[in-house]
This record gives sequence, C-alpha cells and structure tokens, in this order.
Amino acid sequence: MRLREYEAKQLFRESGIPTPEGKVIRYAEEIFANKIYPCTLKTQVLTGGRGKLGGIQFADDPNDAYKKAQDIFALEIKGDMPEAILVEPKVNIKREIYVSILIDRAYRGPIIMAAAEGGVEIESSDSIQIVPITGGNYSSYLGRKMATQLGLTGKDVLKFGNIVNRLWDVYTKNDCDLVEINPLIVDGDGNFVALDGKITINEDSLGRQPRFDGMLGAHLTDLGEREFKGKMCDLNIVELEGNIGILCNGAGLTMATMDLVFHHGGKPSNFLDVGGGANKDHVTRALDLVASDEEVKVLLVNILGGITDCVEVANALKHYKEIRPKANLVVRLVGNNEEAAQKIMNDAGITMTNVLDDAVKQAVAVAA
Amino acid sequence: MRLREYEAKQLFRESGIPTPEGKVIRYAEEIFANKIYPCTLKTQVLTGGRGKLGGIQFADDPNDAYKKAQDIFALEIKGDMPEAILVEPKVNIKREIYVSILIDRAYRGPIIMAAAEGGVEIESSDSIQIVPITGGNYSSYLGRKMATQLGLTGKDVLKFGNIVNRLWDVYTKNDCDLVEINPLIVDGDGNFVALDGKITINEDSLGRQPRFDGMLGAHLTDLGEREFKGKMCDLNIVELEGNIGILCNGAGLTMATMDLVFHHGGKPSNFLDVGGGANKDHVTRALDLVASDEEVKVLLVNILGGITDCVEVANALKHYKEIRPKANLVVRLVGNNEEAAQKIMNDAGITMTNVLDDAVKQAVAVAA
Amino acid sequence: MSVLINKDTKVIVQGITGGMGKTHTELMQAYGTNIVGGVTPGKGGQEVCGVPVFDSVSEAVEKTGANCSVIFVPPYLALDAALEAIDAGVPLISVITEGLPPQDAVKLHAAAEKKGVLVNGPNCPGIITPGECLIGIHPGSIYMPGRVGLISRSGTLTYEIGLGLKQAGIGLSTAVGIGGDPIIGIDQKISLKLFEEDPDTDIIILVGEIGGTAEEEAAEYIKTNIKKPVIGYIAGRTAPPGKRMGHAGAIISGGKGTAESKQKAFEAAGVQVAVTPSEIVELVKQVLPAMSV
Amino acid sequence: MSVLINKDTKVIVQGITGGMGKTHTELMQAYGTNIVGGVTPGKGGQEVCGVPVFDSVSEAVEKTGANCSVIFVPPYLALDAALEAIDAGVPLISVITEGLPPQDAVKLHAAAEKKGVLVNGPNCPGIITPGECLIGIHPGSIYMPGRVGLISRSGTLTYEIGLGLKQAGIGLSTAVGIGGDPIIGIDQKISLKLFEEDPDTDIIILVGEIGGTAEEEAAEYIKTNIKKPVIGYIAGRTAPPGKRMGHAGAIISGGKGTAESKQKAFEAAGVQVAVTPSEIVELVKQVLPAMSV
Repeated sequence: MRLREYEAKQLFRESGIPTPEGKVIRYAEEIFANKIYPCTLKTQVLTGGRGKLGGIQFADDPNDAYKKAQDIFALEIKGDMPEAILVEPKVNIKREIYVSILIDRAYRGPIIMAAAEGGVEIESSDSIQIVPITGGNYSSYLGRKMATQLGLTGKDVLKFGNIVNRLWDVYTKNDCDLVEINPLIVDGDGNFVALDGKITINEDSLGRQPRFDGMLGAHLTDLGEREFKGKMCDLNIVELEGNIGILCNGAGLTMATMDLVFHHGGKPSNFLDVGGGANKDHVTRALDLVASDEEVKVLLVNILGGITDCVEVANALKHYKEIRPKANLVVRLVGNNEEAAQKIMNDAGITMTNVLDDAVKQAVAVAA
Repeated sequence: MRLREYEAKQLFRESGIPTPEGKVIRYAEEIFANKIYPCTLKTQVLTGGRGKLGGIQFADDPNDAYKKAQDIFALEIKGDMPEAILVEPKVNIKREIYVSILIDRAYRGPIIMAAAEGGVEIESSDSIQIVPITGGNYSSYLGRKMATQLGLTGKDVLKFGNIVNRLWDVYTKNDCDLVEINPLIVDGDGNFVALDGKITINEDSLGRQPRFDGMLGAHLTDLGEREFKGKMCDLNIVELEGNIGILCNGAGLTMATMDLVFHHGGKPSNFLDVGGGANKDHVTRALDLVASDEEVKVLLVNILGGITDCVEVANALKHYKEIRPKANLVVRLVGNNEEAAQKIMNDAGITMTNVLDDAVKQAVAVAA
Repeated sequence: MSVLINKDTKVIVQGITGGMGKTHTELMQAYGTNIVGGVTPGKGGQEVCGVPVFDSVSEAVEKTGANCSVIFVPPYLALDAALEAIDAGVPLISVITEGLPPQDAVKLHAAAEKKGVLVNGPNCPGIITPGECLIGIHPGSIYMPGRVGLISRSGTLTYEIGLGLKQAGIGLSTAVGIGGDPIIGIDQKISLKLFEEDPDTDIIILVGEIGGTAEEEAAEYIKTNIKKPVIGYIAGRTAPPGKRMGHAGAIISGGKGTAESKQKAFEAAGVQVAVTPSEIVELVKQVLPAMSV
Repeated sequence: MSVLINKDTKVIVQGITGGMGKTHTELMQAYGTNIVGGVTPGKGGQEVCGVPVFDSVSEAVEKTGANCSVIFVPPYLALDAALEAIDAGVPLISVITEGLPPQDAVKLHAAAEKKGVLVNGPNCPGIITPGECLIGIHPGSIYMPGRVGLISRSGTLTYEIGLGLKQAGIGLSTAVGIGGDPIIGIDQKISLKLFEEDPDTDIIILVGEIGGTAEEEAAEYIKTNIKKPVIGYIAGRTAPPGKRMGHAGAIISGGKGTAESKQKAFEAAGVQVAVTPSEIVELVKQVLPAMSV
C-alpha cells in the first residue's frame, strides 16, 4: 500500500526525520491560512511524475497561491484526482540525495540504497550505492557506511547516518516494503531535510499495523474498477483487452494459462488468481467479478486443487451455472477431492475437460 | 540498581504483566482510602526476607490495617526503614511459580530461569529450569518452552508464555540485569499474576535510561556511609574492619593488594578501587574518602598506571600531603608517565616504594 | 531414492489443530506420510488425526524422533513457529503459510542459515517424493514415482506438470515446490544440487516465472555445476509489465525479471526451454530414450 | 613469536580523536606499534598522531590494510563501533571501553562469533607482545620480551606481574588482558589454546579472580588440552562474600565463585597456584630451569 507524500512525511516526522513545515489543504480557500511565502503547492496523488505534469507549483503571494491551488485541484494526474494539496515553504536546496530502504531478493534481506544525486530518474542511475543490512540486523554504522560510499565527509557523515537510523525506524515500525526519501536535501544551513518521500506498507502486514486500518481502498488509484473491487475482497485480478475470462488458482498456473490462451491464438480479457484455499463463496465472488465484464464471451476455469478443495470450486460453479444457464463455461478441475467435485459438476450439467491444452483450445474456439 | 517492589510492579504493568491492584501509602493514615478488605500491607524495603521479619501483614478491616500500617512504618528491616507501604487486596493463590530473566556468564547471554514452585529459597532449589536466549534473540516460543519444562499444560502454556514475553519486554526496555517474578501466582480464576517482583537496573546503563535519573542514591540502602558516598562519586569502596586504608586502581590489583595485606598480617580498613583513567580530582576524592575513616592509621596507595596517568595520581598525593602533612602514606606508583610522577613526589617529599611486597610490609609495620 | 524426504521421514505438523492443518494432515496420512505428531501450544495432550499433539516442538521431537516439520500456522505466528522448530533441531522445515511479512521472512532465513537448517518456503506447496512421502499441500494422486526431478516456484503449476507427466507415464523422484516469495530457503540452486547428487534422478525440470533474477542465477549455477539434462519453463511470458500477477506478486518492473531474459539465460546454460506445460512433457520424452541408450 | 599480535600487526584506533584515544595512540606509537590510521565518524580527512583519520572502518581497512582495531569509544557507542569493525572484516578487535551495557555485550559477541572474529574485551587493557606490538593501555615499559605467556582477567594486576617478572629478568611472549566483564570474547580457554600452540611460549601464567566459574572451566580445559606448565593465581581470597569488589564487580554470591573452589580446580588440573603475585615469579623461576634441562 503506497502512501501519499503527506502521509509518508507524517511517519518520517514521528521517527524524527526533519521535513519542511507543511500543511495539508483539501479546499483551495484553505491556502489563505498559509503565512509563509514563497511556498510550494504539491498535488497529493499516488502516481509518479506529477512535477512534469504541472502538479507542483510555486507561489509568491496568497492570490498567486490561491489561483494555483484551484488549478491543481482541477488537474488530473494520469487518471488520479488529488485528494489534497501539501503546502510547504519553499526551501533553499544546496544539494539533493536519494536514499531508501527496501527488501532485496538477491541480498535476502533489507538493503540501504542511495545515490549522491537525488531526482526522479533514480532507477536508471549509474551512481546507485548499496549497503546490505544482513539478517535484518541494523546498527548505526551502516548508515554512516553509506554516507562514506556517497562521498560525504565530516559532520555530513553523522547527519546522513542519523537520517538512515530514523529511516530504519520508519521501515521496521510500520512493516514497510519500501521507505524512500527523494530528494533528501541539504538546505542553506547544512541541515538534512526530507523534501519528498515515498512509503509502501507491506500489504501482508496490514493486519498487525492497526494504524492503517481501512486505508487500503483510498490508496489504490492505479487500478481499474474490477481490479479495485477484486483487491477489496482479496481477489487478484488484472484486466486485459480480450474476451476470454480466466480464473485459476495460483499465480504460476494463472500465468501459464494466460500464456497458453495467447499461444493458441486467443485473447484473455483478464487474469484472475483466486489464491490458495479458496472456498465456495470466494470462488463465487471471483466468478461474478469476471462475469461482470461484458466483453467476456467465455469463462475458462482452470483449478488444480492442492490447498484448494475441488468440491468448493464445483459448488461455486454449480451456483454460477444456475444463475447464468447460458454462460459459456470451460472447466478443468483436478486435484484434492476431485471425484466428489466431478459428481457435483455432472449433476449440474457442466462438462469438464481433463487436459489443459484441450480446455484452452475449446475456450479459444468459443470466443472466436 | 535494585528497585523496590512497587517500582518493579509499575514497570511490570507498563509492559502488560498483571499485578494486584495496589496502592502505595507513605503515611499510615492513607490506609483509610483503601476500600478492599482483606488486604495485604507490605513494607517497601530493598533487603530480602522482609516477610519473616514482620514486614508483611494482613488486615481484615480499616482499623486493623491502620494499626498494622503504623507498626510497619516503625519497623526497621536489616537497617532499612520503609519509605512506603504497598497495600494490595489479598489474593487467592492456587499455585506459585518462580520466573526470571538475567544474564548468565556461562551461557554468554540472557537466560530464562524458572521453577514450578515459587518461594523465597529459590536459589537453592533443585527444580530450577533454564532456557537460554541465545545471542539475545528472543521469540515467544522460548517462554512456552519454559512452560513445558515446568510441566505446565494446555492454556497455561500460553498464559505463562505470555508473561515471559512481557518480562522480556521489561528486561530489554529498561536495560535490566535481572527481572524476577517471585511468586508468579495462578489465582482462583486461573489468571497469572505477579504477586512480588524484583528488578535490578544495570548501573552502566543508567546514562541511557533517563527515567531512572537521580534514583540511584535512594536505592543503595545496604551500603555503609563511606561506601554510599563513594558510590555517589563513582568510587568503589568496600569497608572492612582493620586500620590500613587501601587505594588501588583496578579490581584485580586492589583485591591482590588486600589479600597481601592480610597475608603479611595486616588488617585493611577498606578496599578502594579508583577505577581506570582516574584524574587528580578523582584520586583526591578517593584519598579524602579513605582519610575520613578515623580508624585508618596508614594509607597504602598502589597504582599501576595504564589508562591511569601516574602524574595525575602524584598531583593528588602531593595535594593530600600538603593538607595532611602528618598522615602516614605508603606509596607505590608505577607505569605510564612514571618519571614525571616520580619528580612530583620527590618535590612533595613523599617517598615511593618500588616493590609491592615491600610496600605492604611497610604499611603493616606502620599500622601495627 | 529421492531428495529431502522419503519413506523414513518422520513428520510433525505445527498448527495441526487448525482447520488447514487438520485437513492436510489427513491428506498427508492418506498418502502414506509418516506423521508422528503435531504441535499446537496450549493444546498439548490432545490427539488429532490419530497422533499426539504437543505444546512445543522440542517436546514433540523428543517424544517422536521427528526430523521434519510442516508449518500451517497463521502468518503472524509463522516466524515464531519456524524459530521454535529451528531451535528444537529439526533439520528440514516446510513453511506452507502464505502471507508471512517479508521482515519476518528475513529473520526466519537468517536464523535457519546460522543453524544450517533447510527451510522450504514460506508460501509454498511443500515437497513430494511420489509413493513415499508428501509434506505440504500437493494433491498426491496426480504424481507417480519415477526418475525426473521437479523444481518449481509455483504451486499449482507444479501439479499441472506432475499431472501431465503422469498422463504420459512419466514419474518423479521428488517434486520440490520452492515457493513464490521473494526470500525463500531451499531455492533453485539448492534443489539443483540435491538432484544432481541423487543417483535416482536422471533429468531435472526447472519451472520458473517472471520477476526477480532467480532463474538467471540458477542458469549460471547450471553452467558449471549440473551435468544432468535440465528442462526449463517460464510462466508469465505474456504478462503486462508493471502489474502484480496473482497473490504471489510476480512482477516485471524497471525492465527486469522478464521472460526473455530468463529464457536467454536458460538457453545459454544449455537448458532446453519449453513454451507450454505440455511441451515440457514432450521434451522429457525426447531426452529419456536418449538417456537409456 | 607470540600470539594474536606481532610486529606485522597493522592497527587502527576507533575513537582516535577522543582524549583517551589520542593519548593511548601516542603511547602505542611510542612503544613501536604500527598504527596505520584512526576512525572517528564525522572527522574523516583529519590527521591525528601523524596518521589519517577515516569516517568509517571499512574505508580505513581498505586504505591501510589494517588487520586489528582497538576501540576507545564511549560505552554506549562501543557496540556499534565493534559491529562496524566486524562487518569491515577486521579479524582482531580489542574493546578497551569500560561500562559497555551487558545487553550490548551479548549482541557484540553473538555477531563476532557468527563471523569468526576474535574480540578482546570489553573492559580490558588489551594485548602486548613485548618488544613488538602493544594494543590497548598496558604500560609498555614494564614488560620485557621472553617465553612466558600471561593471561589475566585484571588489567593492573597484569602489569604487576609483568613488572615482577621483568625485575626477575623474565620476559613474556605475549600478555593477554582478557578483561573483567561477565561476557568476553577471547577468554581463558582461547588464550590457553593459542599459547599451547605457540612454539615460543614455554610456560603459561593464568591470573584469575573471584566470581563466575571461568577458572573452573579453564582448569577443565587445561586437564585435557594443555601440555605446557601452567601457573595460576586468584585475586580476592580475602574478599567478603556478597560485596562487589571494585568497578569490574567481582563478587562471591550464593557460595559460588570463591577462591577456594578455583584453587581446587586449578590444583586438580595440575596447575601450581601462587598465593601472592611475587610467588608467581618464584614459581616461574623454578619451572624455567627445569625446562631448559
């Protein structure tokens, strides 16, 4: 779950990372409470690249600021309307640095990633430095080590190290996947300040981070309508352009099935992984979700029951067929409790296909 | 620094360990605010064995309690007068358990120590169980492991484990040397409650535990007057029965010197380790402290300068001699910056002895 | 023969009294796995699925001689359960649990590495040596015993391939479902090494998917360490970049983790790459007769 | 020859810009120790005592090839400093700092053990190989080179014995001040093993004190592993029970850690026990001629 800038900065401040003294406004008129000029107005959207699209403006006086706030509130950034504007005093930037903490597969644990120059194109930068936090055991010297790798010297080593100490606190305390300060600036007085920040909370950890309760929905602006609905009931759906609805269990099998649909000349309208251990109700919700797409000509169900009980899936399919007797349905259902499921399907009049290639070819033929 | 029972229980409660709903009173009259009877009145002294000496009383009604509170406030326990009484409702005890967390040399780290029966004579119990917390890495299973080692079963495994989880929190959060619940009781409803507790805060860690600022002095009731004064200015003095004052640097050398005084037939009046890296002022305070004992006939100074600069010691001795020209002083001073110290001592008219045995014999002869 | 588990493996189930733990204990028992006990703190002394339940892993190991633990406990309790098994000296642990917070996974694997314990998972289907032993949630009936070793990041795709092979009359020595999480214990390299050393495995199938660089690393490892033929497959060739594919969260981002990159790495390591699951079966059929010559 | 350090040891000083760090860097340099640099975060680029100061240990190691670090930083910073040295691959670390919180010491030694790093201390005088190298705070002038190995829990008592030996014309191969804290890295057993293996050490002196059971454990170790003659000494024979003796906090409590127990253990292991420091010298004198026969 990616947080907005002002939310990230709130967590920064709680852990002692300096940020500009900002104010969040939700109506343009609130700008008149701002007393410090020149100021920066930043649209609070989740998508990146807002600066280039006009989402960040500077204002020298209240009238100027009011006009710009109105503009920003009316500005859609890649389909995302701002829910707020963050107003901050304009700061004097002597230097920009990039720094983040995230889990890295290759290092089998968290790493500190930083670059001596901040900026939006950091992913492609050659100057990225890495300091692994082996086994998740952090100690202050790791932040200072990064400081020296960045070429910082003197008091800046301690100042930067101190920022990383606090960033580690943010990272662990909130079960983050990523905490990033970009840019971390050095201001005119030599202080290190987080000018912009990005935090992604690990979604598997939300259940033990009560402070984020109920916040997920408002932080998923980059999803399509069905994708959003799916997410809200733990169904992982990705919308595609075709007319074959795919419902599988497990990411690998779902991807393989999608690949196979393309391979046999079909076009999937979506990709839906119901996950492990889905019961009848969950599968029913998944079926309804796919069926709600009017482009779907045929629904291809491919379930291999391991932790998923085939009987639960069969009952959901039976229910689906009862409601939509004319829907095109190609079903492959194999695995734990397969015989009992077979019986339910027979009784419901749903034919099953045993071989995956056959099932996919059949679905492609129906959809063509 | 050992805490009193009510202070320990406050830390217990902050970490979620249940304790009886107690109230601290500092005047006998305050007992009338207590509404729950029968109740227990417990003297808040630092020394052990208070129960056998009358420091714990039960009362059935306010008048009974008032009388007993007066008695307890007047009762000295091994030289310690109570600073308060802890009043608690009398609890129904179904079972008593002992449990503690402390650092153990042999395990090179913290251990959980517990016994299936609580009680005051726990040190000599045969039923003590140990679960090491290797490398200081605690996880909940360790508490449950101890539960099963104690023979607990069913829900009690979880309840006891939960207590140990919280005890670990107390231990780490407050830089403790020891956290102990004795007895941890199971009450009539099957709840685990800390009926009495002992916490020792590591003294080297007090500087990073601001909540204990200024509390050390009030928690040193088992020291003699000079021992107390020494402690308050970081001088480790142990008072003995003889007439030879000993001032050394380093515990090992101080003990060796004390042993040698006995060996040569003398009787030390004290044992004073000025510690490492003492400067002139610190050594002066040490000399004054020993000299304040009127039993001291001769002061034996044995300093081997490593981290301690011999010049600092020489200047302190010079000052000491100026103030007390008639004091008997036997000095051995060897090590870093020895020549310069020698010169100061010569100028001050203090003779030095190079060989330890000679110095000790000389001191013993003077004291005899 | 086989790798990791066989008919002599003595298995305990952590979380045996939970719904999933109980169901899969029954399925494992039905398959023939020697389940010697279960662990659920606070429920010691009970009997579930005909085996004793213990309050702690160390007690279970002591009383049953278990040398393998399968973990079915809820996500936030899984780290503690795994640490308990590691501490109790269990040499092989399979963490079936999905949704373990990544920061917990880091601690789990650091502790396991320190003690030299093999951890399968988390978020994995477990391991099966057909005809001998099943740990985890594989549907046992879709595999048959044989001489092919199978390594897979994906659970259900493992079943798909096992089934396809069985339908073609080809069996497996062992199938290792390594799991789809970013940080796992028994990975592709460890599994490859075990199969290379197993005298009863002739061919190895390596099933990867988009995201991360594990396949590229495995390919490097194969180049210098694996003599047996390896057949590869990568799921997600047609996945749109920047989208998380499924619950396991495979993702192509920043141009990394693409199927092309993995396919190239496989090919450079002499791994034959199948484009569909059924092609894997075809490739195995081609290699098998060549080997019996 | 010697153990742990010699003329080729390249030493860095962590906390070189502090008062104590600077003073003892000068003393070590005056003794002839090859100090190649210092580390004080935030003061990199300066020069102190004629050597460069670095912001980090890894930078110092990279630029100087240091293989030993002496730590003089304040107590609450010492854990981090030691972890930094461990992480930078320094194989020998001497933590002079006194007053390290015990919970920090546990973490320090766990990290060192994991990486196989030797840590001397904390709260110790360091190590000296007379005539070659001094790390820490030993007053160098009171030792002379020779063939006796000295192991001691107490700092100043080590000096006392070094001085007594020198006055008798006896020198040391190396003196290891292992430190008085409850949890230390290089302990009596490790030191004994090193001296046993050192061809240029003939006799070992083991200086213990009351408290703990380290001497009893060392005696057990000597029984089966040490062939060279060992002379023992225990400080605190006359210490009253229940009182913390000095800053290091040696204490006899609950009837444990007594001098009697340690003396018995030593004697049972064939260790000759001296009652006074000067008796140690006498015992060495007796053993030395016997060896030269």
